Amino acid sequence: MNDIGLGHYLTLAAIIFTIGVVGVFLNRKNIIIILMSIELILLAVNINLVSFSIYLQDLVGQVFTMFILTVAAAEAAVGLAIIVVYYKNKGSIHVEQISSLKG
Amino acid sequence: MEYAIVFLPLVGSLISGFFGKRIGDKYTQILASTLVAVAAILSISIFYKVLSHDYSSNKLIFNWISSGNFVVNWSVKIDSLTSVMLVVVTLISSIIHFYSIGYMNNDPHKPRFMAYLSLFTFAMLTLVTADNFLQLFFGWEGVGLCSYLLIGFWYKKMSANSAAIKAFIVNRVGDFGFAIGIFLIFFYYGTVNYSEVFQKTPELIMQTVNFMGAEFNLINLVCILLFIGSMGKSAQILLHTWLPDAMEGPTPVSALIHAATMVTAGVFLVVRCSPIFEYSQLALNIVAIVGMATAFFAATVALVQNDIKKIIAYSTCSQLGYMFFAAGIGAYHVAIFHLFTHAFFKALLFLGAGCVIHSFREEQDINLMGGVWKKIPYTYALMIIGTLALTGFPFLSGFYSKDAIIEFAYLKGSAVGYCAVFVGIFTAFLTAIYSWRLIFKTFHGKFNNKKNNLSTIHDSALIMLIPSAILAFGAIISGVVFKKLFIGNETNFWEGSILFLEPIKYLHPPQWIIFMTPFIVTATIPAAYYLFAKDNKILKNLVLKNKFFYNFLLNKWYFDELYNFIFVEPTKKIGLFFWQRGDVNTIDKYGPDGISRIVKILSNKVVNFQSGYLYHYAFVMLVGLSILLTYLILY
Amino acid sequence: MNFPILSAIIFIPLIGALFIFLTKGSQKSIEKNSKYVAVFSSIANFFLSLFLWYSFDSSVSTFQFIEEKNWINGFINFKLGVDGISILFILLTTFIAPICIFSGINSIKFKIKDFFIAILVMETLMLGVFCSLDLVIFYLFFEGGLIPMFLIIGIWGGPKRVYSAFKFFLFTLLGSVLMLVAIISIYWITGTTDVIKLLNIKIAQEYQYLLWLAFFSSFAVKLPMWPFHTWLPDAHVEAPTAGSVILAAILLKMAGYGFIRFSLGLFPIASDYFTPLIFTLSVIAIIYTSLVALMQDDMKKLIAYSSVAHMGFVTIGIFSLTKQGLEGSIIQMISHGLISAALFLCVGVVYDRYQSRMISSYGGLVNVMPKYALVFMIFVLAALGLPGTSGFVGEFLILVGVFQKNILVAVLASFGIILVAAYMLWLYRRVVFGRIGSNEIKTMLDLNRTEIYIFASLAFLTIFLGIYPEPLLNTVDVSINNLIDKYETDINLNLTKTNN
Amino acid sequence: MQLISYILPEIFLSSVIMILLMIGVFVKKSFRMVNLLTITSLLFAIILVLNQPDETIKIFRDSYIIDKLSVFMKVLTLLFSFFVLVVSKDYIKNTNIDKIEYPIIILASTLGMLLMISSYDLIIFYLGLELQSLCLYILSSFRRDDERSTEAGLKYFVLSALASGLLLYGCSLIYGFTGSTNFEIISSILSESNTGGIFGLVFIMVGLAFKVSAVPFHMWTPDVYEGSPTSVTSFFAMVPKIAALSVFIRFMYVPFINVITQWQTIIVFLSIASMILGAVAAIGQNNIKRLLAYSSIGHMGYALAGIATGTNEGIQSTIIYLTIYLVMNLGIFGCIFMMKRENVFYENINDLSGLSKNHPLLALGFLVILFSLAGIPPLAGFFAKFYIFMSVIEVQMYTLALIGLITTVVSAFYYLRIIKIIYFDKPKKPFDTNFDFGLKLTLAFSSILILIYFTYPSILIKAVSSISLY
Amino acid sequence: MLAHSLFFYFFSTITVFSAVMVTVSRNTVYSVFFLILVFISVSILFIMIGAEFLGMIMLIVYVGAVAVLFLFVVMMLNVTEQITKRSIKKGLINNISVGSVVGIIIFLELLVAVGGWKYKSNFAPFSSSELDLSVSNTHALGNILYTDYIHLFQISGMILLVSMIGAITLTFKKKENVKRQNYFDQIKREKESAVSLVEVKSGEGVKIDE
Repeated sequence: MNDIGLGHYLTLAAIIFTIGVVGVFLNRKNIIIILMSIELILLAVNINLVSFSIYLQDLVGQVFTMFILTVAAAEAAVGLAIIVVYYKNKGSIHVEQISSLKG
Repeated sequence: MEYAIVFLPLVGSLISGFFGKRIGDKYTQILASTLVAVAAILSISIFYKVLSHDYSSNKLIFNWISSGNFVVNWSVKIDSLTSVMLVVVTLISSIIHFYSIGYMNNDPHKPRFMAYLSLFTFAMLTLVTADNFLQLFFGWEGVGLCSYLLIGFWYKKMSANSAAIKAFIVNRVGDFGFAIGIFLIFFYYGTVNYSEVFQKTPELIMQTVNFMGAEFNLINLVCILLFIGSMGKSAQILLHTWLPDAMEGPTPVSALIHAATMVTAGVFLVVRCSPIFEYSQLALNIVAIVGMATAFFAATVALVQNDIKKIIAYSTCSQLGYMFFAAGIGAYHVAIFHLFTHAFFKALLFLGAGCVIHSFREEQDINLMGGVWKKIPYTYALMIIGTLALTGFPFLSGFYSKDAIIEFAYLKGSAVGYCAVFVGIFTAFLTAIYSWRLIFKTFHGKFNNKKNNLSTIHDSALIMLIPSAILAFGAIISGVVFKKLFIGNETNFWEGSILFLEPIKYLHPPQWIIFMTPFIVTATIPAAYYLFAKDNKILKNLVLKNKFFYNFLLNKWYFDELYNFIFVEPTKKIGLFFWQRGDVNTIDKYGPDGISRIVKILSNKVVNFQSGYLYHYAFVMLVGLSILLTYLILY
Repeated sequence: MNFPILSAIIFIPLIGALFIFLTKGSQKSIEKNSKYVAVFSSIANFFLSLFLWYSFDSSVSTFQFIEEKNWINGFINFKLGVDGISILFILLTTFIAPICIFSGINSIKFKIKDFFIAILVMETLMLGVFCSLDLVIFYLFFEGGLIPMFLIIGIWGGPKRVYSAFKFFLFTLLGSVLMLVAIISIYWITGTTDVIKLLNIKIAQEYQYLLWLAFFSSFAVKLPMWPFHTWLPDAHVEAPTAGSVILAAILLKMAGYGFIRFSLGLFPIASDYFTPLIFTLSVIAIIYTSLVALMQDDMKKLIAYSSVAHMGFVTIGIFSLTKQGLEGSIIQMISHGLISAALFLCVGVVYDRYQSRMISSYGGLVNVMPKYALVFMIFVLAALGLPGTSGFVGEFLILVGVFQKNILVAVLASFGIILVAAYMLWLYRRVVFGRIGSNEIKTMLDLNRTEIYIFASLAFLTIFLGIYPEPLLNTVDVSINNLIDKYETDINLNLTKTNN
Repeated sequence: MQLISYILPEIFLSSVIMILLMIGVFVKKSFRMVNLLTITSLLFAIILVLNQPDETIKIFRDSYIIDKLSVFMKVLTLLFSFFVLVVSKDYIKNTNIDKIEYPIIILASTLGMLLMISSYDLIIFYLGLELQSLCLYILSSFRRDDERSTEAGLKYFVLSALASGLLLYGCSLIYGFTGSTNFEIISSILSESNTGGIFGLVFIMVGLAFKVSAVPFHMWTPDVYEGSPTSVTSFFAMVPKIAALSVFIRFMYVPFINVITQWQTIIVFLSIASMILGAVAAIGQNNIKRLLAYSSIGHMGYALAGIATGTNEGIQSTIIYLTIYLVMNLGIFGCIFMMKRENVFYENINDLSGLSKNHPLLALGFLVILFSLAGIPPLAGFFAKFYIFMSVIEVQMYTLALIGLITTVVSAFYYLRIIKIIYFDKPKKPFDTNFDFGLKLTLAFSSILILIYFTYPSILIKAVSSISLY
Repeated sequence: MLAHSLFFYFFSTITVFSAVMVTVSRNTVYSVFFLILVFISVSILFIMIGAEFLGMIMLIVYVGAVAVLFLFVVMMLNVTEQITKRSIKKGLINNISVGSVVGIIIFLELLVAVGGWKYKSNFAPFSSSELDLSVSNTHALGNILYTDYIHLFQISGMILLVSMIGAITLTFKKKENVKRQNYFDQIKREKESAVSLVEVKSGEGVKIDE
């Protein structure tokens, strides 16, 4: 309890990861929430990497995190752009209405 | 010369078959008949050569099949038995060829008919000249084919076609046994050539064979199987049903194939195989018993039939029975003798019947004839001669051969032999009754025909009468002339072709046996005249009182119905069952169609699974992930 | 001789097809030119194969005219060669192909160019099957045949052609994929797929059973054996005449050939072990399908079922492993190739004229088509194994052979002969005899010149081989001896091994 | 400078991207020019790749590798990007997506794939992956006025982001439990008792499986294939698979080779599931692109089977399979690009009805390619499967081989169905015939290649026989 | 140590709570805010364990850019209020409980992985770039980022470029009917071309803008 070690951070990451994952498929609201869930997943990864990096006394993890941050930002931009475009076409970004392609 | 005998008919057949239209009906007929006639003359000369010089030969044409030690040749084998058969076949055939020129006068397909007849002759000749079982089988099936073709000659008649098929298939049943017999012979003898088989037979007497789960003596089994083949071809009881139906064919065909030649092939086979049969008492007994049963059965049925040709057909059947039981009691030469005489008088009867039918313009029911003997005297005379010969009226041919059979049966001294004597005499009696019934109903009494006017009925053309007359001549004298040669006491004519294991006893049976048959036969004539021509009330009463019995006979002991019930219908039903339940509803339903249905259902499921919802997709991915993780943890 | 005669035989039709493919011009001239090319290339090929036969040395049991090229680097060679067994099938194929083409000229009404291409490609593939001396090459050709056949059934077929084509394709494909597994396994077990080498290698017993079954699955479907036969009637019924002819005459023989060459040659112990299975299935096939054939109301279906029964004879003959049985099987296959081809052509003749295959729509054809009636009769009789036709020689030899191995099987199989007679004659009666069924039939024309030539050649061969089958028997004799010798030594070796 | 020459193709492509961007912005109506330049630069890049030294080289502190595998795969990637651009020229013009960004993004995505293929380190792998994924998101929703296209983009984006999230999580675990991101070091440290590392392996495999669309991570495939513009679909169906598979191979055979028992079963599972689903689900489809999506799932199942063997032969067979698959897909998409009537593209299977009557050559092309896809000898598709099964049976995975072969039969069904529609059904209105020369040539090239491959099948074997990682 | 624990638990509780709220809150704007809260607390945790550069970057990039972008889009699309009515669609996954079960399973499996760490005895990590404790975290990162990892840096630049191109291509719409100023044209204009005389026929207009 007292000794906050790597395990705690990893557990935290796992929790956030799980929330993100569950958020992706249990969410019935709009698609932006799903995007945010994905950001949560990436965040969990980042927590993992950083804590490993600190624990291992190795900078690579942090470098990795850097790039993940960059990519996440880029991804968010593109993702939101797609959502906007979709919204223009469909007039809704409600998850339960995105199903014209199926079968 | 031997080649010429065998192949001239084939040439005739091919020419008339393929070029008949071009040559013209008339020339075709003449050509075909001439070729067969030449063959007949040549065979008589061969016969003479055999008679005078003990000529025998085996000419190899070429190798037919050689597969390992299974070697079969095409060959022409001449010995005494063959020479007799050659004469019978070619002579009767050529006579009937000529007769058909007249009989088929109004038919549009004369060349075809001639082609079939000649082809048949060819097949029959290959049958009798074979030196091995396979060539025999070739001829055997060949004659079957021609019989099929000729029975169905009038293809527009559905009944004719059915009869043809029936003939072929019933024969096939017999051939089935025959073929298995050949397999068995090859299996144990390693060859199918007569000479080698016959030579080896004594060594294999004790050989047993496991056949269909039971132990048999090889020789017995072989003989029985071969005899099954004979039964089919010679219309013995159980496999006889095709013969009466075969009367759907033109009458010359009935005369040639279903009286004189083809049906006797069975007898020929048994006689030819005497070197095997002699070692199998069991088989011989079976032959005799079947022969007797047939003789009796056919005669009873013939008593009540109304179709002129069918009566003669049953009579043929019955006479074949005689031949078989003759062979069965070991009197092969007598069987052949009866075969020989029978060929003449039975062909004569058929040709006569043909003339009658011709005169009545295709009427065959004897109830619808009558009172015409003055109108067609020549035909009448021919029929009388034939009938006398058939019934065994003294000094005509039938008398010698049939009596000889009964005598030999008696001399055999066994139970079967005595039984045969009784059956022989009784059947002779029945034969006389139905034969005379036919004569009297056809020629005497009142004129009953509605279709034709009495005044229009006249004798047939000379081209039909002359051949018949030749046969009549044969029917009268063949017995007297050849008695000595064929069954005479000192004859050694058959040496080399028929084997008698124990030499025949040339004793004389008691006088009463010798005189009994002619007496009965002669006595029947007036009785029959009274019953059938003068006063038919007694007969009607008799029929009325024994309705069941009458119907039983009229329906030929219900054999056809029985077979239909046991074989034909179930076969069709099973076929339908296999097709509908087996192929369509089981194999296809659960096989290819079933699988494709399952795949389609599966496909629909999978496609529905692809719902289009994002969260759904993500869920599937994560479930996949957790499955993999769980697997690894548990692993 | 350095001239690659086998490659030439295999690829001449393909080259012909290529020519046809490249013909340009008006519709009419295309049709005409492609007709000439097709006829010419197929007939030339036939003569070339006759020459092959002529130069073939039938006194030697080894493979001849061997050609070998490096194919798949390192492990598979493109190897061709013939022995006495395969050469007969090559002859049959090159003989039937022109007949199909002639029949196509008569009856194919549209896309005739494509039709010739399909037939010629088919010929190439079939010849490849019989020539190849490498399992992979064999498989390649064996399976490749599905494509043109699928198209032939599907494009030029009858109303239910789609179902039939699919069934044919998928059924046979399913059967043969297992063979592919087996072939690859053989490669890994023995290190080669070269048939000649494999024939001299003894594959371990424990592998043999499974491998045998895998090969069996392919051949049993293709042959077809009961209960894998249901694709055949459908395929036959819907296929155009030429398609049925190829199917019946050659395609089915590929399986029989496969049994002889591979099942027996490579897996003697397993073949011995599974002989009862083959016998059982074949006997069922003979009797069952004969009974089914009896009740058919469709001519082609009836003949198709009869093919199944006839091929049942072939399999029991092959697995009787006696000289007579094997030679009989080969003759039976050749003769069935001729006879069933002719029978399907017979059906095709009336189908072209009346557009119906139902037996009930015909009747009394003999009145208007006497030549046809004669021809049909000849082949009906040949089909029911009348002595004097090639059908008899084959069947009889097979039965003689089987009788030495298993009497019961021989007897039951002979029983089939009765049924064959029944349904074939009944068919003939209903179609040809009797009164003319309808007015359309009255106007039907008899055989034309091409048809007469086709039938005459088939009939001549059928009867000639029935009377003098020696040419065939001489050709296969040594090869069969060799096969049996090898088989028996293998079996005996195995027996002694197990006894010890 | 030595270093630069090793990554010359990548540098070249990056600069081309920038230059083209400039050209595109400053020159008006420059689409044709940009497109042409893209195409030529792809060809040039192939030359550069081929020009690389014939040995294994690791640069950037061993994080970037140039070896036989990478060269072969890069050539394939560039070649098929080139072909995709060539065949889709007409389509792009006709559907009004002829913006300069289109070829540039394709180029960028190709660059990403090159990076993936050569990556020898988790970070660079991830960046390459993201580079190409981002491009693919954009491409799939490139018809931004089309609801289906944008929906496809959306779906692909969300699922792909999720997948890369999972993959990253795996990377982080691997990093944490081995202490490095370098493949070789991972390989030397990772062992079977390293639970975390093995979990990381699973997560990474999930991400990769998503990229090659293996079941059950395939769900995006049909929708995206159907919704995206056909030109993009053709890109999707071919190019990313090359990179994904080569990375798959690299991952399995370099860092994870010591835990082969763990991943082998997983790949077998993925492979079998993909083969079955690919075979079964395509049966009821009417949209040819959707059908091809399922078909590609099935094909990836076979390709994975090669990897599952864990032998060099397995890798080689997978690569051969991939190559032949690409040629076939190129052909089939070439055909689809010809399904055009009055400048409107059709993608329903029923539109092909009776094609053989109006366009015999096109129909023949379809025929050859479809039979080849079904794996019927003697077409190239058969050899692809043959090599796979050779290697699978070599390691005695009979179940895998059997299931693979049986699904071949099932999947033959839907290929046959298309052939049936083309050849057996009644003809409809004819299609246009004014096609681009490049399209025709490509189609002819691929169908002839498929058709005559059997005459010299060693060619691919020779090309890949030097590839070995094990 | 205690402070470390306290801070860890405090912020991680906030993180988890906010993360849950991101997904469950009804108002999307709130979700974004909770997301920001998550980022802030995580960046505090980062700083706490010594990765201060990343912590700060996270604040800047995520809170400053990404979250604002989210907020912007949410506002733009006007999707703040959620349709609250429960989905009536049937199906296994719509059931929250099933979803949660899967979620829990995944979580537990992750914990197994975490647990795997504990049982690793004397783990000697391979380190390619060990932390140099003498320099600050930012310094150390900077040291390697532009040397050893320059290629990655370039690639990430490419990624950003692509995302930029992508975002523009997808969303940027050239308005056709709006007149725009074109500086180059304006500057390029020559005197001669400034005015042109056009003869206008009566009854017909003149096209001004070419």
